[in-house]
Amino acid sequence: MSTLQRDPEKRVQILDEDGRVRDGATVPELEEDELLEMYREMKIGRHFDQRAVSLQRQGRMGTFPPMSGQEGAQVGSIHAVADDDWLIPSYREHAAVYGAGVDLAETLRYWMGDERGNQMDGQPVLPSTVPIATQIPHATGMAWASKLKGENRVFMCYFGDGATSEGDFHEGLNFAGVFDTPSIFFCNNNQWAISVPRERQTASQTIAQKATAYGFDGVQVDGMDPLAVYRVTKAAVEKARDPSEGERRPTLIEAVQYRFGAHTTADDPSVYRDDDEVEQWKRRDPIPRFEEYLRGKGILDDERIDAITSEIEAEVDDAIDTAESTDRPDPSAMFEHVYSEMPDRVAEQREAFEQLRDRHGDEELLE
Amino acid sequence: MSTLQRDPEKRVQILDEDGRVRDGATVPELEEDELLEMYREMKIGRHFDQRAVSLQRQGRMGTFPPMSGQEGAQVGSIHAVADDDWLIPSYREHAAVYGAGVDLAETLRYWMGDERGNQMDGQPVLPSTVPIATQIPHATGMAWASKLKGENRVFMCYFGDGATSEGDFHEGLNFAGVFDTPSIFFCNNNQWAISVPRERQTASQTIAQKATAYGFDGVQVDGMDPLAVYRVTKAAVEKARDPSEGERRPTLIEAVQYRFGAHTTADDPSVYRDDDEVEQWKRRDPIPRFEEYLRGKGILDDERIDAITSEIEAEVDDAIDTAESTDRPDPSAMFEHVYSEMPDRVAEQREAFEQLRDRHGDEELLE
Amino acid sequence: MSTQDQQSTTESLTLVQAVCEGLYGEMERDDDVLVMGEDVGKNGGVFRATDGLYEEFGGDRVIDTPLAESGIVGTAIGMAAYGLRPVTEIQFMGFIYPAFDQIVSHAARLRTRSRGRFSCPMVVRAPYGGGIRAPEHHSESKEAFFVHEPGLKVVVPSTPGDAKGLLASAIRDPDPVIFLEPKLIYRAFREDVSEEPYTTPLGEAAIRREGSDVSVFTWGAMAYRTVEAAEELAGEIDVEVVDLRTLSPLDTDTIVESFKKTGRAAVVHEAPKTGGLAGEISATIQEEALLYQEAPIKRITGFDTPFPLYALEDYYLPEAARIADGIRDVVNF
Amino acid sequence: MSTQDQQSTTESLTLVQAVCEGLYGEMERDDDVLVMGEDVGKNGGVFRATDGLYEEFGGDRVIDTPLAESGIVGTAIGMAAYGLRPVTEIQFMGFIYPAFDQIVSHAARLRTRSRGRFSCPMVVRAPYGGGIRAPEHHSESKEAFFVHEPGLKVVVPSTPGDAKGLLASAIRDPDPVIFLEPKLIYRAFREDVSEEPYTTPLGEAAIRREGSDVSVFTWGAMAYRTVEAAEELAGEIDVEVVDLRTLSPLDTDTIVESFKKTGRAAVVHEAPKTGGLAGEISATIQEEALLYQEAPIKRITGFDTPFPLYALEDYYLPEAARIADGIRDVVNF
Ligand SMILES: Cc1ncc(C[n+]2csc(CCOP(=O)(O)OP(=O)(O)O)c2C)c(N)n1
Ligand SMILES: Cc1ncc(C[n+]2csc(CCOP(=O)(O)OP(=O)(O)O)c2C)c(N)n1
Ligand SMILES: [Mg+2]
Ligand SMILES: [Mg+2]
Repeated sequence: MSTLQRDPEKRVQILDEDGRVRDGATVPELEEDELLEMYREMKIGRHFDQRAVSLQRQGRMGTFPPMSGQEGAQVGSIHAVADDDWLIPSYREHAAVYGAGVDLAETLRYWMGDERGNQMDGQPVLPSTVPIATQIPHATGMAWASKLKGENRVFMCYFGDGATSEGDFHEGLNFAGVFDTPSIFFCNNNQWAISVPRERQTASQTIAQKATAYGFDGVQVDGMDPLAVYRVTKAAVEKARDPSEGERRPTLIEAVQYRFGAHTTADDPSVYRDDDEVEQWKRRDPIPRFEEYLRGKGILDDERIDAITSEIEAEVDDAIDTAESTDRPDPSAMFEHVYSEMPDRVAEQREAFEQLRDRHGDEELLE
Repeated sequence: MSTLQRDPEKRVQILDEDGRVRDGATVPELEEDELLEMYREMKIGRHFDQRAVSLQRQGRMGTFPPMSGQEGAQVGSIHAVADDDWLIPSYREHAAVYGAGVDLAETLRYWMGDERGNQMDGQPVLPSTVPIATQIPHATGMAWASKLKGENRVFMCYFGDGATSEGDFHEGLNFAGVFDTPSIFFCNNNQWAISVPRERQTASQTIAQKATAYGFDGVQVDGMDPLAVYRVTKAAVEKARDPSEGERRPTLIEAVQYRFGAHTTADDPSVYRDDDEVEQWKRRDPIPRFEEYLRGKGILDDERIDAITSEIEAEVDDAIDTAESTDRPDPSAMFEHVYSEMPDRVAEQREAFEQLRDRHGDEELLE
Repeated sequence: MSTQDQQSTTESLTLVQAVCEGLYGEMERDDDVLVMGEDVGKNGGVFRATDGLYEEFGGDRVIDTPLAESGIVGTAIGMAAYGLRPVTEIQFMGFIYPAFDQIVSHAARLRTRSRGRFSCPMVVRAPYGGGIRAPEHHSESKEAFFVHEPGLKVVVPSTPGDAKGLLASAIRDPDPVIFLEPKLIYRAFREDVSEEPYTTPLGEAAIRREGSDVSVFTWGAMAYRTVEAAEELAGEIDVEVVDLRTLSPLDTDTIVESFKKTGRAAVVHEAPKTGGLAGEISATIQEEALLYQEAPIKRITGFDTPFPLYALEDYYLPEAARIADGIRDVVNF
Repeated sequence: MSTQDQQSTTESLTLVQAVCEGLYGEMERDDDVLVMGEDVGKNGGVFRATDGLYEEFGGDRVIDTPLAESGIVGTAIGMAAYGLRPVTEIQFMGFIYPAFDQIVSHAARLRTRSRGRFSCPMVVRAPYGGGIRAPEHHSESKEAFFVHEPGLKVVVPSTPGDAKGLLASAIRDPDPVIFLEPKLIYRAFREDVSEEPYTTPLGEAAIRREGSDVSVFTWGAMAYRTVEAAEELAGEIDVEVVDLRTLSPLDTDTIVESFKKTGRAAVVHEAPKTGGLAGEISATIQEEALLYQEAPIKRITGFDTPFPLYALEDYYLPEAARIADGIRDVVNF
């Protein structure tokens, strides 16, 4: 398990900035198809992101958190888990959630203010969590429940660098250490928590080293290198499923990366960070790096890229059409799913609400 | 600063179990008077503890948390700080708080259910905190405020091993690391959080190593050796006051020790731990060890011990008399100090309450 | 009053023993039920509410956790989402606040957020209320916080029989339930309780004493005191005492019906007056039955001050005399 | 309405600008005042409520903290105990819960616990309420939680002038103040506000519109909507609109006086009905002025459901039509 037992301060890297394999790096063994699928998912993540931002700009969607720059970490990690392993995302893992099988149209519906997009029926994905770090104990609890049930599943929890400052990060990881749950705590360290840079978030040199406090492994990986992310995550998955003697199941992975865009569409990053910094990180853009790597391996060429590009554009177009053509939720849906059975008072409120709508009509009501 | 930079897993020890200086250990330089005062404070801590427990048994006091076994850590650490450094205790640091200048009678009054015992006017001590770990951010904030004011004080915060699992431990220490506050986080690891043993509290091998997550030093010390505790704390105090280049002010100290008695007078430890374990730890009892050391140095003999014993017995007797002879708080005191000025509604409630008391008399009212 | 089978053998239990029996019965019935919290395992709980469970069901189902309330409730939410039925213990209600975010932001909302795909069949048990000479923060009764959060149910038993039956209902309930146990009466009296598991329905108040002059709505330890005060007033005033038992959802029907009969009401609770549930109940009554109202509804409550250290706590809690005087005020208006 | 000096020069400000001006003025006046929270420094706050303060006062007084609400409030309590006057920002009220324990167990109690030796002159600011198409947890209005905790003050401004003056009072107040800013009207309109620092006293309601038929009590963004509804009803019903401004302590005198004049009342708030402050106000009125009451007091509030995602939020918030209909119900009873 050498991948994980290395010094947390020594970042795992495979590809260099130009997509060449670094000297001495061990490339994970992946089928061509899977490599191409990873490429496609990264591309669709980037394209989806751009379209979503412009939907927001056009007033067709509410606030949206873009993820450009972070595709490598999301796609690399999601490919390392099995189909029935679980994902516990925050709010920025659009590509990972897609990789787990969730339709882009669902993600759009959610960001269009419709809870139904958060349901993801049938997929091993918990709804997005907005309050920072609060999903971490849930992930530990799910993993623990699964272990108690005698299953052999792995639970991957995503969160940001800022999240590591919250008490719930601490408590969730500490429980995982004590109860030895099959957990992967995957930190998307994108250098910023809105306007607060990583160095002001904690005085710890790396986030990976925080695992020391919980008695399990922590590892830092180049989060803009999907191969490195894949390798590290795969090792963590295997260990979670079947640790060797004296070894602990959980792992903290710090994937070092960068958010190219704004924190959300409501944010203006030029207020707090320099373009220079952005430009420097863009040189490590996971997509061209991975593209070069695949070209070098001879499994990707211009033609193939064009085909993929048209395919994903069509898929995103479709998703937008689907999301926008779905009926808006029925206003009375508010009153449903508060409890398994609607209490009398809620039913009375729904009744009064329906009468109000009848009396005024929706247009007058909301004017 | 070698005392603090050593591997957190290597416990600092000076005296062996028989009170002899270990080979190669550096004994801190302390005046005879101070050594004797430390001895006296440890003795009074132990004696106070026993008397307090019996007061509770006799129904003269409510629930009380005894601290026998932990005198070495409390007295060793409090002697390392200056008179105007601050103490932010939990609820078990009776000896440390006494060492900081608070009358035992005050501590008794507090445990007799009278807030006035918690006031400690004039002493650099924050009132006891009962909700576990919640005082840790306060300590960080006070230290930070002091630093902002340009003072050069140190803020010593005490808490238990169980407290390290709470989110507030994490957040408080993380803030201290980021804002580089003159803080000492002093963990009285007494092996138990009520019935939960240290190993079930966290999978981390030591508590000291948790400092790694916050980018500052952590050190483990024999908490039943007041000299070792003194030395380690002194080094932390000096560093907090005046760190050298690149060094950080805060320190996490893990003082390894044992609570000989029950968690509180409401607790029965025989349900969850073996007498054997207790007996083993009693061999490291800080009082006889320190006594032997002082005898060996020729500054303590039977006569002196007898004199100290009578003196402290008288002092504790006095404190109990004082506490018990103080008037019980005026019932209407409840309504005071809720706000700086009493709001109308509170004043009305006080008025109604006074009328109720007048109408019925206290005896009938409380029957 | 409860659906316990009158035929089955009974045992005489205190309220805290009935809680323990309730846990035992549900754990036997359903392997998915587990108990977790600080000191609930080997120690059997600081009030012995989980006594013997660890020995019976082992450390995988009776779990001593690290000292971290958000961690306890947060991991339990994950377990509940994954199909288990965790019963968490918060050692004292005053220590529930570190878990407040997990309770209100997640337990209460998981069902809504996922449009019913996930639910959170979890119980958060906590000893609650004052009167046992405990240190600071050990005597709170802030049920109103939880009642104001849609998606939660809130239950307070006041008898051993109810404690067992309501706890069983809470555990079997598909939604998160905050289950507050009045520790002042944990051991104050015994009651014959059926040995078999049974449920007492949530959402139904119990009329503890019928009366025609005034309705007094209360719960928890105050239900007991209120009945005492009512008995003392008997002859002078005929008091109806309604023990609400479930505070969310409130049994508005029973409240309003009782009030329509008497036209006068008081509410008794330990929590501070301002923002306490007495306000909610009073407001509901005047909404639903103003035309029946013959006197202001009296709120007989704790004061708008922090709960004092124990030297004064008996003055803080509504005493039988304060309750009786309050009831007299309502009747003599 | 506020004590701002009518002589001094004024500037036309939105509510959020007035908050920023208020902070600026107090920081200039008193070196002990500092601002801390997530993104309040370089970024000037996600709503720009601290815009320019970092440049003006530097990083020691305008502090970007790590992402940890309990840490923010907990360290601020320590600072306040040590003589500073921290103004913390919680980015949205829905994220205040991780700090709930520090607020209720410590900020609210430090004075009591130390019998007045220590105090906690701290302000916790938070943008609050719905209506801006924000994600989950960004639209809460749970002021009732804080009103139920003795030792806290709770303030909600609804105009730029009040925002500046009430914030100044909150900062100068020796006790902890929860200061909730209705973000729906952060930029909805402008008002001329004195450039000089001034205070608007806490604990005093403002009558926004005099009327004789019915009193409507409200605050925050709903104050604005209620005045709109009242204007629409003018001619039909003469509505008095009372903006409570301070929710703890409540200005019971003004509430009761207005009610005695009209004999009818409604309360409008965004929070869920059950356990919301409308209940407290309704209960208080019937306690103090039952004999004046001519109709049930109507609670026009958010529903007893979690705040929905934004597609439905406009249906959740009391609309002008719902408010007007509710007022009609009261008058036509
Ligand atoms: C408990 C809580 N506090 C504050 C916020 C507001 N907020 C949303 S995202 C964010 C920054 C998160 O940073 P990080 O964890 O690094 O994740 P990133 O957004 O960079 O992916 C903040 C402060 C929140 N959502 N939840
Ligand atoms: C937030 C909180 N949760 C639970 C408790 C109940 N409680 C009191 S002391 C204690 C154990 C504390 O253990 P530790 O931190 O090791 O300190 P020790 O008592 O051993 O000195 C617990 C669980 C509390 N006081 N506060
Ligand atoms: Mg980030
Ligand atoms: Mg301990």
